[in-house]
Amino acid sequence: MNEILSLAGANLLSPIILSFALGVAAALARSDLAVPEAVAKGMSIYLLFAIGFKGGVAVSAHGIDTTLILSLIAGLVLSFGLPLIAFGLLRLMSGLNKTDAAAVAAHYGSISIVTFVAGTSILESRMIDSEGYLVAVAAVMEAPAILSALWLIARSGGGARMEPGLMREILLNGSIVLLVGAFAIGAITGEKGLAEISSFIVSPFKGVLCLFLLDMGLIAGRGLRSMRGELGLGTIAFAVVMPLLGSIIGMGAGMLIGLSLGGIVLMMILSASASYIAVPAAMRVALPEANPSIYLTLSLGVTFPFNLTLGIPLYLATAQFVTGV
Amino acid sequence: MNEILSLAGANLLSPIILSFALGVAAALARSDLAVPEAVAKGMSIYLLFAIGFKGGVAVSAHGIDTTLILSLIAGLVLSFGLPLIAFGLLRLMSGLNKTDAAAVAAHYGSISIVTFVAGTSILESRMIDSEGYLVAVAAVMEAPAILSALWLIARSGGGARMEPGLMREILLNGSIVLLVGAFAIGAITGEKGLAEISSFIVSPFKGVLCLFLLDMGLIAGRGLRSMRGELGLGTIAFAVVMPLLGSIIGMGAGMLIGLSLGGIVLMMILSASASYIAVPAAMRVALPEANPSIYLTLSLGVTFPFNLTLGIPLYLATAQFVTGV
Amino acid sequence: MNEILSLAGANLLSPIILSFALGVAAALARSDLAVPEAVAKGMSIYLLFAIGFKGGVAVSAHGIDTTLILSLIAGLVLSFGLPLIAFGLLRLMSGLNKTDAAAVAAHYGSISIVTFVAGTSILESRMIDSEGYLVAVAAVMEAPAILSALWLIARSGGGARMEPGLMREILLNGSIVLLVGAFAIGAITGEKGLAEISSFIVSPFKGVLCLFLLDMGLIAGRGLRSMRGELGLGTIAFAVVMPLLGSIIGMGAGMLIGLSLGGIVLMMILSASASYIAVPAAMRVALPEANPSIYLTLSLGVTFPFNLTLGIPLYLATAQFVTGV
Amino acid sequence: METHDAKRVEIVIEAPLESRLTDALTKSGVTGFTVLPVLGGSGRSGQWTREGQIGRAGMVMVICLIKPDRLDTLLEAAFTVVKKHIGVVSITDAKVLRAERF
Amino acid sequence: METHDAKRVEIVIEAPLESRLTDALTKSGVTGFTVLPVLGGSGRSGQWTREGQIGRAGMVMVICLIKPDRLDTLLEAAFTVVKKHIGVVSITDAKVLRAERF
Amino acid sequence: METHDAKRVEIVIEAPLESRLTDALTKSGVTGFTVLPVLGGSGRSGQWTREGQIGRAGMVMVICLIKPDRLDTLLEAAFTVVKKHIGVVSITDAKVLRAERF
Ligand SMILES: Nc1ncnc2c1ncn2[C@@H]1O[C@H](COP(=O)(O)O)[C@@H](O)[C@H]1O
Ligand SMILES: Nc1ncnc2c1ncn2[C@@H]1O[C@H](COP(=O)(O)O)[C@@H](O)[C@H]1O
Ligand SMILES: Nc1ncnc2c1ncn2[C@@H]1O[C@H](COP(=O)(O)O)[C@@H](O)[C@H]1O
Ligand code: NA
Ligand code: NA
Ligand code: NA
Repeated sequence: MNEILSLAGANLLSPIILSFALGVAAALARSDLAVPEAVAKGMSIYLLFAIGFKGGVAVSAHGIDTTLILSLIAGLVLSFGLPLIAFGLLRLMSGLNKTDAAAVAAHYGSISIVTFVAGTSILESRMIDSEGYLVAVAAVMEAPAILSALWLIARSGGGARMEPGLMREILLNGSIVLLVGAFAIGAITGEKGLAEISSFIVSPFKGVLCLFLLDMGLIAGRGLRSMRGELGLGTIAFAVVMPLLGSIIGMGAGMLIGLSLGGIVLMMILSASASYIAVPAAMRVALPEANPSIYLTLSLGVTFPFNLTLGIPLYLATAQFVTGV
Repeated sequence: MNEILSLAGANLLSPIILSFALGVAAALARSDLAVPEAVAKGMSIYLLFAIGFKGGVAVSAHGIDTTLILSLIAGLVLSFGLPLIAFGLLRLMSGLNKTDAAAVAAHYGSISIVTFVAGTSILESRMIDSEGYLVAVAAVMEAPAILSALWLIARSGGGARMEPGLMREILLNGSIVLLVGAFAIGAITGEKGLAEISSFIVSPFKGVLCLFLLDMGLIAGRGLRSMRGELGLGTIAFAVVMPLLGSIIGMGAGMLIGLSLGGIVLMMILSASASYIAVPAAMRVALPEANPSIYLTLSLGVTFPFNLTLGIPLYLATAQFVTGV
Repeated sequence: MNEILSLAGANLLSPIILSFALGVAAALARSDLAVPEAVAKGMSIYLLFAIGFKGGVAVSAHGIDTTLILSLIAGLVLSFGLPLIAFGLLRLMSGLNKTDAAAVAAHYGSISIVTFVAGTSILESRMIDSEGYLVAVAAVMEAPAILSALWLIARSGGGARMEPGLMREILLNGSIVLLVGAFAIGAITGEKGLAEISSFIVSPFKGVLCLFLLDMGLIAGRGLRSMRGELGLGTIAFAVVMPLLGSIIGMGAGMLIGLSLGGIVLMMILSASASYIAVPAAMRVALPEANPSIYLTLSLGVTFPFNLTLGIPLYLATAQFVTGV
Repeated sequence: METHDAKRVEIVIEAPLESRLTDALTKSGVTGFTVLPVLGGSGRSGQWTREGQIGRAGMVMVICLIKPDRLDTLLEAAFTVVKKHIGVVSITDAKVLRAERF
Repeated sequence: METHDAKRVEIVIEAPLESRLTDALTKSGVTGFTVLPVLGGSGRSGQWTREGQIGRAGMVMVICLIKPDRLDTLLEAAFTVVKKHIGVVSITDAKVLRAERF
Repeated sequence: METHDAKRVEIVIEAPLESRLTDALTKSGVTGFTVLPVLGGSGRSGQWTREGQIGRAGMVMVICLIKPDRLDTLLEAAFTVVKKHIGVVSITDAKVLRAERF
């Protein structure tokens, strides 16, 4: 317990988390501090490229094995399955209607790559290794949750529209393509490729992450400010309970597959995190009746900060306790 | 004297100053070279974050003492007081009406963080130490000058509007919040935090400053081109005399407080420099009758280049001469 | 022959080329992956500044000699002359009318600085030295080709408009000014200046180039997709034949002048590459009747990828074979 | 100069819907349109600004100049896309040069 | 399709004033507005372009569709903000779909 | 509030031509204009988007409010620039506050 607290404390006082907190505070105080949209998008391209590339290099070094295949399958199953659990939980805990509940559920089956990146960098600073190919698992988990949510709606007679082109849009959305593409480039060029560009994608990585999280904090803070009091307590509680539940399911999956400690933690983080880029955009097309401010507030305003500050250290401590490493 | 010249020469031929000169030259030659607004804003976020963070780390290493408190108070007094002097000087030297004079005065009480950063990097390249907390003094000096200027107008029966919300906007403007926030993060995470992100905020710093100054040069050059001949000689002379006067007052303050040589020079630079971001925006709201091209030309087109090229080496030489270090 | 293939293979599997390929693939698959315009422009400013600066530093180290002057003259002659050859070739190979042919010809007399940069970085990774001042030759070659094309049109009675101001616009376009300006800064500040900012302009250079080429790939891919089947085979063949021809002429020029192996290869690359920034913009003003999608598709969609993937290794192998180094 | 009657239709719509809207417009026989970026706005679904967005979100403004007799076809096409979504449609009378283009 | 009369008010104003203007509009009963970025312009106070700006400066364009009978209230509200500042206001007659929204 | 008749001219033109157009407008006696960025569009010369551009390419929208009696001079000035180029011109009737400005 003491260790969890000190772990959480160390995490809370890292530049990354403090940058996020600064963003939230600035937004709540209604400062006009803002990161230009183009710069934020540029940073996200950088982060996706770097994390994908490094994952690919790790795979090129360690080779492909059955665990990799199993992990990808586990990712698919989790992304398809978690929305069903989230939907059930929401119908229990919150007063949301079916459409809103399904839309929210889709977000929790999908993932937040920034949470994943933050997790990786916490693992690194504790020198805990993890499987490089989990980046590919992250990519695989982005989209299936959307289909589950649409199926939930269709089943209950709702009007979700699986429009022509939407499927392609979801699968080929920019962040998936960049993550998978950079992963492939890393896997092909290996350590030699990494050496060529490591002073771009490795050394400044954490600093860029700080500025990116500053912007995420600004966005989350602005969202919180405009939503104040509009969501019920049950709904907000869901945004904390679901990641906890997800992380336990993710831990089970990771142990079943035989991942390392670091790998298990990342699997927990993927399961516990919620999307705020790919899924919201898809929902606006496929489920326009769902209220975007509900799912954005939950995913970006509650779950994201929770995972970033308390969740990740908690998942790490739990995994260490359960696996006994 | 010889030494001043060689100091000025070395300064004039540094990549930083030459980049600024390139920008000015390109703008005067009406090249279409331009740095996208978003990129410029991204670079300024980077510079503010880095300079604030490093200042905070320095404080965490050396601890807080009375000099810090005194410096903050000195900053407040200077920012409140310098506009009064500037206003008097303007009424003497220039034919500006009271409104324009007060608006210009506000700029000279406030500060230019880029001039401060350039000063820091010149000190560093000469291995002259300075107090890290002067970054906080810079933040403290941004806003009070605006109040002095509004008071000047109110006293003379003018129609400055201290609108509801304006005070909050001024105090929480993005650059102050980022500077102070990054300072706090640096102070909390200390050397350990710096080690994590130094290859982002320390190593590439000077290079980013070059590109930022290129853009500042473009802006200053464009401003000069469009203002050609519209300002009287007395007004332009003010933009050189005022920084000189300010620097001497700043030197007095720095010596009184007991700052190190580097600290005294930075205090001189803060007093000598004029705002071109926070104050102009506030003036448009509070004093819309004042002509923006007057204060922008003086601050950005005359005082900024003057400080950057001749001012800083001169202040350093003066401080060395007077303190005998 | 074997060596050419292995050289081409190594080139094709470098992170730089793979990033470009990723961009092309994403665009062809109609992914919404996109680099914000401001970020792309920011990266191009960075690349131009870095390559210019490094060239200037090299000159400051090795001094100016007659080869430098001769190279500049050769650049001028090539840029003026190549459009005439390109024009003749187009009239032979393609069914383009005179206006379109002249517009295309202008692009092939001018240069692609990104191809040049890619060539430099391939030479570096093979430890082949080259003359730093070739950056200045690149700058010199940007504009003259435009005049040749306008002369071709004027001669054939066409309505090219050498408008007032256009000449200044062409000569002072942003990329020329930045390249030449950074070159001058590098030459003035020398190794000392480079040391100050090398962790900004040297270390991360290749990584930035990857992301920039990702964007170039996206643009080229989008262009190809929208042009599918609209250009005749002869026209497309021109976009491969012309660089080959250009490279041979460039090799002749380089050997005549007495450049090093690396210098000859860069001269080949300059001659073989086609503009897609300065010249298209000038054509829209001076030759609006010419169809922009023809010249953009050829230059950006065919010649650029050809040079990047097969051209550069081929030029290197040819130069090694002919010079016997 | 000679000018010709036209209608100027202005549609503010969520960015993820942009290509669906322009596809529908093109299918309805529109010969051209212009897309402008939107910084922010306010409506029944609340206030938002560009800076508070990540990913593909946000809105765009699509402007379409058409011959008056095509207005109804266009509005119907646009409405099928806009209907369920956040956004507004307005129409103004305009004149254009070079009528053959529209 | 059924369309309804409306007024389209277009205000070009300095960016630091944006929130003051939209607050005033909202207070005057406006149900929505759209803000567009401005790249540059020219007027009595001279010419300027976006690229020559730093900080929060520059201008924005606020577009507001309203029921015709609300026009005067809106203009008065807007004018108190715009009056002393750089900027222009123009009004055009327009038609809108879904009148209940305005 | 008192409003005055005006014409609102809206010109979509290629970015490299922007300064030529605004110079021509200024010469024709226009007292002001506003330039908006354009994200993309479609016309006889095909479809394009901002993101597919490098360098100075792309389009901008120039908006000009003028006294009605100045319309013809303006259109002629604009047309000499726009004629050979990609782009469209539209005109709407508008009202403005503060007529003395136009
Ligand atoms: N009355 C209006 N005038 C101008 N733009 C509006 C108006 N109402 C809504 N909008 C725009 O349409 C978007 C969505 O509106 P709504 O569907 O009402 O939430 C807003 O964010 C505004 O950009
Ligand atoms: N006649 C006009 N037509 C369109 N926009 C204008 C006009 N006059 C002024 N503007 C815009 O309003 C801004 C400020 O105008 P002013 O207050 O006249 O300096 C200019 O920079 C333009 O963006
Ligand atoms: N009917 C139209 N309505 C609105 N904008 C148009 C229209 N036609 C053309 N445009 C705009 O003008 C640009 C050039 O048109 P064009 O010269 O027809 O290729 C397009 O990319 C659009 O931005
Ligand atoms: Na999840
Ligand atoms: Na000052
Ligand atoms: Na060439």
